[in-house]
This record gives sequence, structure tokens and C-alpha cells, in this order.
Amino acid sequence: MLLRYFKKLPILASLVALSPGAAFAQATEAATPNKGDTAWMLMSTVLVFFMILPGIGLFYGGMVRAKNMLSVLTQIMVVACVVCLLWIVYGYSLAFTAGGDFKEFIGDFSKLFLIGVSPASTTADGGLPEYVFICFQMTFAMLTPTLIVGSFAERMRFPAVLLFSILWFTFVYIPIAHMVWGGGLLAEWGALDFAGGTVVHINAGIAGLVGCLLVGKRIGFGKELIAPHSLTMTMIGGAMLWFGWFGFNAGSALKADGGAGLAMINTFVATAAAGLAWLLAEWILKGHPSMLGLVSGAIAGLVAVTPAAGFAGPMGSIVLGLLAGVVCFVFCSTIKNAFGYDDTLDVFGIHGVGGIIGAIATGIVVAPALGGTGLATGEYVMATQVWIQTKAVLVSLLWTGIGSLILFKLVGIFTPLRASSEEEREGLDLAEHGERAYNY
Amino acid sequence: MLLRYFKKLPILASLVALSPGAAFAQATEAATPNKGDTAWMLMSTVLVFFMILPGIGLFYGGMVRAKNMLSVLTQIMVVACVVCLLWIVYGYSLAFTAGGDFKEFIGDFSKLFLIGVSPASTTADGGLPEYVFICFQMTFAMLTPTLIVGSFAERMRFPAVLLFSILWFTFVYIPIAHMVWGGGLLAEWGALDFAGGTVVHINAGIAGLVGCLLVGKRIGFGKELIAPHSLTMTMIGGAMLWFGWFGFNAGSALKADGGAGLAMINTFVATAAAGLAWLLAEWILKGHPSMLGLVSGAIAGLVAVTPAAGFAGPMGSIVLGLLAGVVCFVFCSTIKNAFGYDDTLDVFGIHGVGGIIGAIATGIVVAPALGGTGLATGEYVMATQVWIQTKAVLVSLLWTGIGSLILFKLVGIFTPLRASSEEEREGLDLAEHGERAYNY
Amino acid sequence: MLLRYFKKLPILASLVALSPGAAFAQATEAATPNKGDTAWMLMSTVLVFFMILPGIGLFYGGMVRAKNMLSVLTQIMVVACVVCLLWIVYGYSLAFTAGGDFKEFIGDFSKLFLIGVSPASTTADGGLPEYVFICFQMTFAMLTPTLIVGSFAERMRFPAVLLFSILWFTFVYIPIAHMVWGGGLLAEWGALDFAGGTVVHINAGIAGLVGCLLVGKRIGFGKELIAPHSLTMTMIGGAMLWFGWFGFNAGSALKADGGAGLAMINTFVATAAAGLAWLLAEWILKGHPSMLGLVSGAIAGLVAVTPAAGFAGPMGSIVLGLLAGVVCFVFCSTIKNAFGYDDTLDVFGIHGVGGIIGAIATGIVVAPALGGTGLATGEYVMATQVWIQTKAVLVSLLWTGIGSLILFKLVGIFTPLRASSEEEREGLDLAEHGERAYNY
Amino acid sequence: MKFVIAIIKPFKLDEVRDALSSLDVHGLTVTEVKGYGRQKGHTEIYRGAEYAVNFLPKIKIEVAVDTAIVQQVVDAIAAAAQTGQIGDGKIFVLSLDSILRIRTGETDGDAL
Amino acid sequence: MKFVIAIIKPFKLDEVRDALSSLDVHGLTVTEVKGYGRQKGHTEIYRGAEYAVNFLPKIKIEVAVDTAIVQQVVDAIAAAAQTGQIGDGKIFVLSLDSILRIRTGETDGDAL
Amino acid sequence: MKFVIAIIKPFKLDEVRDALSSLDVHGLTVTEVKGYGRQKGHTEIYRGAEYAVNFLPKIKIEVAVDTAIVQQVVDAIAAAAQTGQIGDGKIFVLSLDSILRIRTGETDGDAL
Ligand SMILES: Nc1ncnc2c1ncn2[C@@H]1O[C@H](COP(=O)(O)OP(=O)(O)O)[C@@H](O)[C@H]1O
Ligand SMILES: Nc1ncnc2c1ncn2[C@@H]1O[C@H](COP(=O)(O)OP(=O)(O)O)[C@@H](O)[C@H]1O
Ligand SMILES: Nc1ncnc2c1ncn2[C@@H]1O[C@H](COP(=O)(O)OP(=O)(O)O)[C@@H](O)[C@H]1O
Repeated sequence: MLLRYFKKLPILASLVALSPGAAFAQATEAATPNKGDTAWMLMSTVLVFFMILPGIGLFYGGMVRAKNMLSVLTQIMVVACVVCLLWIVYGYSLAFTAGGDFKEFIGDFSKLFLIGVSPASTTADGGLPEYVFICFQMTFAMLTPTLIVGSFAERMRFPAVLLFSILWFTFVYIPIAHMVWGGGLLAEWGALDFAGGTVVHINAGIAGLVGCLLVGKRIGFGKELIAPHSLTMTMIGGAMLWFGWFGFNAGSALKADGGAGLAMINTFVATAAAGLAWLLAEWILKGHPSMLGLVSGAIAGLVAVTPAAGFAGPMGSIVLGLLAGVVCFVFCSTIKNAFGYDDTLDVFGIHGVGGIIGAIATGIVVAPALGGTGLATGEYVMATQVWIQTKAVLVSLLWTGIGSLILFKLVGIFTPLRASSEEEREGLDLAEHGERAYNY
Repeated sequence: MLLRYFKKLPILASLVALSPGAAFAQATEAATPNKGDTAWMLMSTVLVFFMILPGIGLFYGGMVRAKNMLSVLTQIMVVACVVCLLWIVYGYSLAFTAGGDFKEFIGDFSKLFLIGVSPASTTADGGLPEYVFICFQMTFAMLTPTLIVGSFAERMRFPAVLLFSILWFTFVYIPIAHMVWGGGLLAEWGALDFAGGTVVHINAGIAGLVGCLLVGKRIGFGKELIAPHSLTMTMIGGAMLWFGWFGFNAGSALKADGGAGLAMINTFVATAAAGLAWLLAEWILKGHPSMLGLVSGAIAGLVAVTPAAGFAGPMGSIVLGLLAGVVCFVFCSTIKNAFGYDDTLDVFGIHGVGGIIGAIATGIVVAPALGGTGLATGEYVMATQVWIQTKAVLVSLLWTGIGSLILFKLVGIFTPLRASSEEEREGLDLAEHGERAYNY
Repeated sequence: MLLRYFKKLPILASLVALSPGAAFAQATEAATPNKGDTAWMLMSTVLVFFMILPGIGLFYGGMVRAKNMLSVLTQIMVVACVVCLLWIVYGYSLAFTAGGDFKEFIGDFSKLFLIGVSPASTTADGGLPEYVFICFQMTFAMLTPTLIVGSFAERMRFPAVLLFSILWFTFVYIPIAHMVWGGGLLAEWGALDFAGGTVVHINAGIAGLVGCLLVGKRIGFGKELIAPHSLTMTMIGGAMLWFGWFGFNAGSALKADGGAGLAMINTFVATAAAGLAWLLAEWILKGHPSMLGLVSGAIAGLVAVTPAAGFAGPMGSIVLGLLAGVVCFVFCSTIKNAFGYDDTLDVFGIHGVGGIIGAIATGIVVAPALGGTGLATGEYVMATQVWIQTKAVLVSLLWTGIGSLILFKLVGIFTPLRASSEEEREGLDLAEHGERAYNY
Repeated sequence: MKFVIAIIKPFKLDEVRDALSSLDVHGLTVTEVKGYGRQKGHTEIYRGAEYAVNFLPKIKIEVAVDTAIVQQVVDAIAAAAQTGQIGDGKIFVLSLDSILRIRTGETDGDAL
Repeated sequence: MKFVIAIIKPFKLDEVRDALSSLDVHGLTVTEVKGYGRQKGHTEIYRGAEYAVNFLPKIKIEVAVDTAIVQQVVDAIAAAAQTGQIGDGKIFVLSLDSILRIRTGETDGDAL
Repeated sequence: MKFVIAIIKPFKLDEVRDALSSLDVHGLTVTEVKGYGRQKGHTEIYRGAEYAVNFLPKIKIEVAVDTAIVQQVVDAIAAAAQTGQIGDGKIFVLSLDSILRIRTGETDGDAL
């Protein structure tokens, strides 16, 4: 589990379920960070950054039509840049400080503008230079809202995306991050979320679902051929996501040790299993083993193993991956069609569904009997843990679902959410950004 | 040299030629892995992963016609995923345990499913968390069979590729890996192979040659213009291979020290020299300095320096690179044409030929008189060492050549190796995977 | 600041302004490099390599027309390879040894061919294995001349680019590197340049300006639509540059500590701020927020924060980024047009202008009152420091400007600089390299 | 026999094809073209450079038909392709000397 | 003079060109097109969405020839392009009023 | 009415369009094609394989005009497209039965 930062909460912290390898050290402020750990976290930060750009940019961008490629890329990069700045202005402070009256839900303003942080500052347990920890967390904050844009891609207006993302980061992401990692509600409950399955993936998946329902279907959806303009790009992006996810998951150990090694091997095998599962299911049920299916399955596996990466054993991760691959395939290829909504890039079908599977299953695969690590403190009882996990999922479902709904409505008051049908036909690249992606 | 894992073989191990920097430590189980080493190995693992995807995927994919792009990418990713799972099921155990009656050729079943491995386990000398070592080795195992698919690309059927890869991994890769790194035959002889020139490149090169001979030429080969569909992708992939190869070679030091630094500098200069050598040879002999030649030469240089990376000095590596660049150019542009076989992406011409040059030349450039590191134990005699290297090459030539031939024939019994001419004309993307790579 | 290598200059070195976190240790030869630091520097080296290929290759290549794509990629890769070899032949020695009579400007020949360097050698202070330091520095040397090719892209002949780059590396890059990092003139003055704003960016920017003025405008410039052939590639390349730049800047701490963390966070926020600044300025002034503008701004921000990365505080870096984004936008979109020269990819407008802003502003944002780190030795006085910074900029302006002019003229004596108009129309890919980038 | 060439807006292709099918015309050939005409283009900006782009993406449909139904075909295409906005395109009709179906060697009316 | 338009299968282009060369026809213009006709397309599946794609890649050859040899040309193209399977394509012949070679100003027969 | 088809060198497009504009011809359709003719191609080498590429990129312009100005149009195109070097291209003129403007239903001369 992510040994997040509890400066003033040593007692609370010790109640939280920890990764077995992670000695919490009761805030020995004096300790100097180990440079091996620091090197790994610097690198992990860079890897998570790579997930955003080019990672998710290409994975998503390859699936839209050429005329909307730049629109997707611009939205992702702008959102990431804005959140980057907001993170040091107030995000880090609100997510990772102790908080006041509402400390179950939100931190406080004591580190606005990173006041008081210097190169010599460390995390509470002295494990890492604080700047490094801030950077690592920042990449998670930057990534999450970019995931959402996939659901309403090819039709939502750029100003609306920008405004929504700022609000959503502030009122949805930060509180959830605080609840899970900042010593808030879900941490108190003992919910396990090693690398952010709830904070990042369920969160983004639900917001995406709400968004695409509100914005409506693309013109021609279900009638015209709306084929991905470059599955090559999607593969590149997907591979880069996997690559960067090693930093996301194994980096969440916050140490360069055997625990990081466990998270890494799980990030290998769950992903491989899920990719193969989707491919095989598709081969059997639809007649063709597709590359898009293979990559989609791999991403579903990555999503599902995220909360479990440091808790499950490798065999448990394989089972989790197989499950996520098959369920997400069925969801995206059948259930979604039955409902008939247009989630352009299956943000909900992969991040939402995969995230929920992972969050709940983490309560199972952590079982020592199944090769998992067990809990750091307290005795493991499967039913109890699964219930805690489920409750945590429900809280974030509600918070994000309701929050996103309100914020979309709010944004819609200030600026139209959706491009005109003429702009949509011409493509958002020309209509909104005045550029074309390709001139061969 | 790769300080591979000899849990129960301390005496044997000390006979094996080691990298001078690598203190073998006679299995001091108690030692805690240094976190700097661990950080570097986590990262190296991730870098080698990147060589597979997007690396080799784009390097290869860019050279085929657009209609077969997804076929290449899917084959590479599926093979990597399958081997990933097999590695933890039986691959690691069979390659890296001591073995029984046939211990010169294969390990044993004591670590099936990674039984007994935990985050606290380390390699025999305590140098690394065992999970990290397993992951690092896994990426080598995943990479090798993906290299082969380049030789019969654009015509071999997906099910045949899949089946062949599983068998080949099991009956060719694992034994060779055990022989070289697991304390088997070639290790006993004292053959030098720092990062896997024999295990990875010669191995894949020979298998590819056998494969393309058996499958036959592509329709239109030698008649129609069969131009690479995107040399841009080939360049991206080639650059990513170089990038990842720093993890492959410098990671094979298994430590973050000056020995890794030596492997890194050699991986820079041999590659640069080989790229320039191919480009210049082509410029002089064919009239144009081509980008494809430059990149191809660089890959040839990477292949050739792989076994020598931790043994040669930088100047020796430059000479090795120049040699590999020129010889592989002549091979791919002239000798191959004389034979008239259709190795689509020159798997043999680059990995096979470059690998053999590197393996034998390693016996020369290791010479202290040439700036090399010399042997860790025992006195260096050039003729002796070159003979040992040559014998090791011959063993793997035979093992892989015969093994691959048998396995291809075997696969052909269960499923046709080659696509119908109609499917080949339409392109494997649509015919086998039901998708098109590009829709501009 | 880069704790560069002053083996025989302990006294001089202590006069140089150092990064506060960097204890110089008066050349305690005996110290063993920390493996965490080494791991981070190995990784940083690899990251900077990635900036060259695919990084700058795609960033630049995407902006040219498809018919010149391979020409740009080949030029970049060949130049990088050649410099790679020259670096170990004489580059490192001349840049990083103490030097003789002209030691203010150039080192000496004592390390030609890396004589005397072994895996056990370390930097003077024992901080890093010398091979690792050589590799890290090598990537900077490889990168810098590749930046220049963007200015005369699409028309300069390959042989001329090759010859010019060799000369320029020798007579411009090496002396400037020595002056700034090797204990030469600018180091003596106490000029601050954390990661190479002057050596890399101003240097390349000026050379590019001279080059494009001498070579003249492209056919059709200002008349025909000369649109980027793939902004997708430009985005990928830009994102990879940012990714690699974390190694460039945070690696320049030469340590895995809080100082590297500071450089990393600055590399995040300045870039994000500059990207947004350009986008917003363009949105307001030209009516469209373009992706190309966003990415261009981000690169301008990276350039500007390079010299300041380890000295500024995060808020100072944001201001610096905003400034660089707006100024470079105005320069590239208005001032350049007013002058009417054809700097194909705005090497001067971004690297030159952004570099100068960064170099001078570093003297300001280092101020402790503005959240900066202050000077390592001596008292900080803003006017003094800004004046030192300005002087350093002027020296490199003159050295590079005059040097580049002479070298271009010299090259022109041996081989024409510019392709024939027929070759230019056909595209340099076919005309010079005998290949086409794309065959869809 | 007549050779009908229609230049239409790209997103109208499916509707036009359906309209032709309902006339029992089941063969046609489609080309991506750029059209220049009254319809205003757009401006593209790349860094400092602004370009007015006047060539707009269009679809060219070529369909050979019996003279008997050429008017119906033209009307059907026009009806399906019309949006009423500038740039809807043109339909050109040319005379055709002969048609051959390569597969069978059938000619003229039989070849359709 | 006649203007011959042939729609053929892409992989037959080289053979057709050779056939024309042997008739001393050394000029032609080629366009990549999509054809819709009797030949069945294929199905593409992207995640949940299945599409029947009926537009198939074809090559359009345009060649202007003297009226005297038009029949030979048509026959040669047909012979070279035939596979006997659905989708082999069509050959259309139109009448040509005039030809001009831009370089020299030569017209009609001389311009070929 | 006439249907003029011109095959030209790609970089001449802008000049040809300007020449047509000055004749008050404000509509045309452009296609990217490959031309085969007297103009020599180039050789491409990819590793061991050498290919002589004889299909060169050309631009096809199609423009329908009133018969009255067809000669002027042809001359204008020829003048603008000429470089005097092999490969400048051809201009073909065909007769046109009818023209329809989809947007308005106007026909023939009115549709131009
Ligand atoms: N004289 C012409 N010859 C050939 N094509 C033409 C001609 N005039 C117009 N076109 C084609 O028809 C398209 C639509 O014409 P335009 O003038 O923009 O609108 P409209 O058809 O509504 O008058 C153009 O983009 C062009 O492709
Ligand atoms: N009436 C038509 N007008 C124009 N092109 C046609 C027509 N009918 C067929 N074609 C072209 O000929 C191609 C082959 O036709 P198809 O009906 O599939 O097979 P076949 O020629 O064997 O009957 C089509 O893909 C289309 O490009
Ligand atoms: N008989 C023809 N029919 C159709 N197009 C032709 C014919 N001959 C030439 N072309 C087109 O004209 C272009 C120029 O012809 P070419 O013979 O190379 O030069 P030139 O026009 O100067 O004689 C060719 O590339 C081709 O596209």
C-alpha cells in the first residue's frame, strides 16, 4: 500500500493497513532518505508522467477519427498542465495535510504554495525527500482527470473540458485522495488500495460515464463506420501505459525493495493474463482475435491489479487479470451496447468496471491462503475485508457520481458542453484548434 | 557478466567466468540487497520491457506493409504475454534452479509457480530481491521469441505463431538460458556472454532463419515493390530498442556501479559505430546513405555488443561495432539476395549474424591488452577463449536449428503455418484480426 | 548546478557557485560512489538519450513535410552517433580536464580515448563512477548539435550537415562546455547554469539562426501551405522531450536527493506554465488554442527552466515559465515574421530566446527572497548576479555566433550547403536518402 | 449509357449509396478529392504561419448507368446529397461509348 | 481518341501496365479508389462495434488512346486484370475531344 | 459544356488555380494521382531490395466549363503548368451532357 504522508497522524496511521514490507517508522523525522529509494521514486514519478503523455494521449487518440486527434491530445495535455499548477498551489495541501473539522474528507491549507517545503524536507517517516513525494503524487493527480476525457471525446467543447477538469480535480479528486491516502475516511476504515484503484480509476470511470450520458451520442453513432484512425497509435499508447504503470504500481511501494518487486511482478502477470483473456474471449465469441482487444484487455488488467499490486501473490494476480479481461470484454462488447450509451473510449467499461473488480477482489487476493501478503496490522478475515472494500467503492461511486453530475451541470451554465453538429462533422481539430493532425 | 542465480551451486559458480566487478559472495544469504542496486534493476527491467513494446513492435511493424501492421503487433504482444505467464509457472524454475540428472541442460521443478518466493527472498548472494531478479529475467524470456516473428512476418498464421512460440520457449529458450546463465553446460565451459548474445540473439536469429525457409517467400517477393509502410515507426522502434538496451546491457551488471557504467558506455559507442558503418558502406556501395541502413546498423551493433558489454573497453567496442555494421550490411544486401530466401525483417541477417560476430569477438575484446577487463578467474589466453566462445556458438546453433525445425514441423501437423494467398493479399490484419491499422 | 568534474582544480572549484545541496567534498578520492546516486545517474543518462531519439527526432520531424521526414531523422541520428564517438576520442578530455595555457577556454589531451578510465574510476569527489559521468555528459554533447538541424531543415544537404556538426561540436560546443562546466571562464565568473541553458540551448539557438540565414528560405516559404505533416509525431516527440528532460535537469543534481526533487518539481511546473501561457496567448490573440502552441510553449518552458532548475523555488519557476511561454510565442508568431527569415522549426525562437530568458532570469529566481536557494558560496546580490548571467550570455552569443558563421562558410567551400531546387521539390528523403518515409 | 460523376460532401456518402441502391444501382466507385469553389475554406495556423485553406475534402462518386435511368439517378443523388448549404457539390453527366465487365467479358448494359 | 477508365484489383496493376506497354501505350494515370459492387466486403470489429465494410480498395487506371487501338487496349487490360472472381472490375470507354501535351503544346495523336 | 481533365506536376497547382481564377473559373476538383509516362522515376532501396519506382505523384484537376471558353481554359492551364521538362502532363477535353448544382437544382451553364 502507498505509504502516504501522515505528518501529524502517527497513531491513526498505525491503524491503517500497510504493505507488509513497509515499516512505518513512527515519523522519525531525523532519518535521511535512502538514496536508492529516492532514485526509484524519482524514476517512478517520471514513469507515471509518461503514462499521461504520450501514454494515454496515444492510447485514446489512436481510437478517435483523425479529425479529432489533436482535440484529444490538447485536452489531455492542457488538463495535465493545469492540474500540475493547481497541485502545488492547493492540491497537495488539501489532499495530504491533516485537516481540521472535516479531516475525514479534506486536509487543510497549511501547505498552500508548498510553503515550508525545502530540498531538505522529508516525508513524515523520513523515507523520501518531500519534493519527490509531492512530484510522485502530482503525477497521479495529473493523470486522473485526463482519463475522463475519453468518454466524451469527439464532441465535448474544449472550454467545457477545461473548466470541468479544474472543478472536478478540486471537488472530487482531492477529497477522495484525502479519504484514501491522506488519512481520511476510507483509510480509517482500513480499505486497501495499494496504488490508487479507487482514487484514480473508479473515480475517472464514473465521471466519464456521467459525462457521456449528459453530452449525448456522437453524430452517426451506431450508423456510420466510426473506426479508430490509427490502432498503431493505440498500441503504442497502450504499451507506454503498461511501461509507465510499473512506476505507478511498483513506485507506490515508495521503496526500492522486494515489496516493489512484488508489485512489479503482479503488474506484469495480471496485465498479460487480462490481455490474453480478452483476446481469447473475443476469438471464441466474435471469431477474430483483435489487437485492439488484446490491448484493451491489458489495460483492464492494469486497472484491476492497481489496488492489489502490493498485496496479492503472482498467482492471485493472474486470476484477477483473467477475470478483469473477460468481464470488461463482455461489458464493452455486449452490456454497453444493450444500454446504448456512447462512451467513446470505454472509460467506464475499462476504468470503472475494471477498477471496481480490482477494488473488491483486493479484499480476496490479499488472503495469505491465496498467496497474498495478508494485512499489516490486525487479523485478516475475508468477509470483513471484502465488505470494507465494497463500502469504499460505494462511497466513491456516490461521491464521484453525484459530484460529477453537479459539476457538469454547473459548467453547462457557463459554456455549452457540446460542439455544434457542423463543428463535430468538420472535426474538433479544425473547428476548435485551427489545425489538422496530418498532412501526408 | 550476468551474475545469474546459482542457489545451490556455489562451487560451480566460482568456476564460471565472472565480470570483474561482480563479487560473487558465496551465497551469503543474510545480506540485504542494496537499494541502489535494486532501484537500478527495477528500472532496467522496465527498460527491457520497453524493448518489446513498443520497441520491437514498431521497429518490425514499420517495415511491413500497412495491411500487416496489426498482425505483427498482435503476434509480438501475444507471445510476450504468454511467455510472461509461462515464466512464473515453470520457466523460471526450469531455467534458474540447479537441476537434477540433466543439470547441464535444464533446471528442476522446485520453484514451479514461484513457490517459496516472497518479498523477502533474495538471490543467492543477497544482491537483489528475488522478485526483482525474476522480473528482469522474465523480460529477456519475453523478448526473445518476439524477435523471431520478424522472419516470417506477412504470411505466417497467427495460431501457428502462437503455438510455435510456446513450444520454442519451452524446448529451446529455457534449456539455452539454463546452459548459459543457470549453471549449465556453457557456463561450465567458461563461455562469456555478458547480457545474452547467445541466449537471445543467436537463438532467435537461427530460429527465424529456419522459420522463413520453411514458410517460403511472400507473394510478389522480388517482383513487386514491397516497401516499408512507415520508416518513421521503424526509427521510433529502433530508438526505443537502443533506449531499452541500456537496461538490457547495463542492467546485466545486476548492480549500479562502474561496471554498469562500462556496459553503458559500450552500449553507446558500439551502436553508434555500427550505425555509421552501415550507413557509410551503403553510401559508398549503393549511392545513398539511408535512414533504414543507419538504424539497421545500430541494431546490429547493439546485438554484437551484447555479449561483450561488460568485458570490452570502449575502443574495443567501437571496433566491434564497426565490424558488425559492415558485415551485417553486406550480409543483408548481398549474401541474402544470393541465397534468395525471404527473411522478411532480416532476423537472421542482424540478430543471427550480429550475434555470432559478437559472441566470438567477445573472446577477443575481453583481452586486457585491448582495453578489456580480462577474466574474473583464471588467466586469459585469446585462442582458448575464442575457441570456447566458438564452441558455445556451435552448441546453440545446433540446439536451436534442430529444435526449431522439429517444432515448426510439429506445429504444421496441427495447424497450417501459412495463410492462404487470398488472405496474404488482403493482408493479415483484416483476414486474421478483423481490423485495419489505419483509417485516415 | 552540475557538479562537474574538476580533478585537479579543488581550489578553483570551490570558487564556483554550487547548488546548495551539493557538497563538493574537496576531492576525497577514496569515497565510493553511492549506489542510489549511481542508479539515478544511469537512469538520467538514458533519459537524456531518449530526448535525442526518438524525442527531438519526432518533435522536429512531425513539423516538416512528409517528403523530408527521413532527412530530419537521419541527420539527427547521424550527428548524435558521430558526436558519441568523438566524445570518447577527444571530446570528454578537452571539455573536462584542467587544460594548459588556455585553460579558461579548453581542457587538455590527458584523457584522449578515455585513457586511464576504468570501472573503478570515480569523479574527483568520489560521487559517481567516472564512466557514468562520462556517459551523462556525452548525452548532452550528442543532443546539442542535433537541435541545430531544425533551423535549416528541408533544404540543407546531408553531407554539409554532417561536416558542419563535426566542426561545430569541436570548435564551439567543447569550448563552451569547458568554460561553463569544466572550470573555465564562465565558471570562474560564477555564472549559474544548473543544467546547461547556455551550453546547450543558447548555443544551439544561435547556431541555428546563423545557419538558416546563410542557407536561405525554403522554396515556397510564405506562399505555399507548408503544414506540419504529423502534429501527432510532434506531440509524441514533445512529450518525450519533457520526459527525458527530467533526466536532463534533475539528473544535473548528480545525486538522488531533495535537490534532484527540487529540480524535478521545477521541471514540471515551469513547463506546464509555459505551455499554458503560449496556448492562452494564442487563444486570445489568434482565436484558437492550438496543440502545436501548447507543445511549443512547453518546450520553451523546459528551455527556460534548464539553467534555473536547481536554484529556483517552484513559484519562481512558474513565473519563469509563464514569461518564457508568452515571449517565445510573440517572438515566433510576430517578430520572426517581421524579420522574414526562415528558421524552419524555430530553433532560435525557442531554444535561443527561451535560453536567454532562462539564463538571465536564473540570476533573479535564485534569490532566497523569491523562494530560490541562494548562492552556495558568497552573498547573493541580484544586480551582480544578473550582470554575471548577462555577461555569460554575451560571451556565448559571440563565441557561437562568430564560430558558427566561420564554420558554415568553411563547410561551403568543400560541399554545397543547399540542395538543388529540384531535390528540394522532390523532397530530401528520395533525393538524398533514396527512401520514402510512408507507403500507406 | 451514361457516366455520372458526382462531387458531394463526404458525410453524405452513405445516404447517396442507399438512394442509388433503391434504384437498383448496385455498383459505384468512390474517390477522395479536394474541392475548390464558392464554399469558404478555413484558416490554419502553425506557429507564426497562417494559411487560408480553400481546398475542402469532398467525395467523388462515379457511376455508369443505362441512359434510361440517368435522370432518376441524378435526381436521387441530388436529393440525397443536398443540405441546402454552399458546397453541396455538382453532378456531371458524360456519354459512355462502352462498358466491359472484366470478369465475364459482358459488355454495355449486361456489364452493369 | 478515346478515354479508357478501368477499375481493377490493386494487385493487378503491374500486370496491366506491362500489357499496355506491349501495345506501345506508355502513358497512364492511376488513382486509388474504393469500389462498391457485387463483391462482398468484410466485417470489422472495434470493441463493441461491428461494421460491415462494403467499399473495397480498387485501382482506377485512366488512359487516353487513339481510336484505332482502343479495342486492343480494352482487351489487353481485361486479359491482364482478370482473375475470374467477383470484383475484377469494369472498363469504361468515353470519347475524347482533344488532348494536349503541356510541355510541348503538341495536340491529339501527337500528344500521346 | 466541356469537362477538362488536366494532369499536372503537384507544385504547379496553386499557379494553375490562379490562372483559372483570372478567367473567372472558380470551381474545380483536385485528386492526387500517380502518373506513368516518359518521365523517369527513381530507385528506392530498402536493405537488400532495390525497386525502380515509375509511378510519380501528379495532381489531376477536373473542371467543367462552358464550351465557349474551353480553349482559353486549356491554354491557361497549359501556360501555368508548363516547366518545359518531361512530365509536365496532359490536358484532356471531354464533352459534357449536363451539369447540376446539388444545392439549388440549377443546371448546365447556371450550375457553374
Ligand atoms: N466547374 C467545376 N468543375 C469541377 N468541379 C467543380 C466545379 N465547380 C465546383 N466544383 C466542385 O463542386 C464543389 C462544390 O462547389 P461550390 O462552388 O463550393 O458549392 P456549390 O456546389 O454549392 O455551388 C467544389 O468543392 C468542387 O469540388
Ligand atoms: N455501375 C458502376 N459504375 C461505376 N463503377 C462500378 C459500377 N459497377 C461496378 N463498379 C466498380 O467495379 C468494381 C467491381 O464491381 P463488382 O460488382 O464488385 O464486381 P464485378 O465487376 O466482378 O461484377 C466495383 O468495386 C466498383 O468499383
Ligand atoms: N495516354 C495517357 N493517358 C492518361 N494519362 C497519361 C497518358 N500519358 C501520360 N499521361 C499522364 O501524364 C503524365 C506526364 O506524362 P509523361 O509522358 O511523363 O510526360 P510528358 O507529358 O511531358 O510527355 C504521366 O505521368 C501520366 O499521369
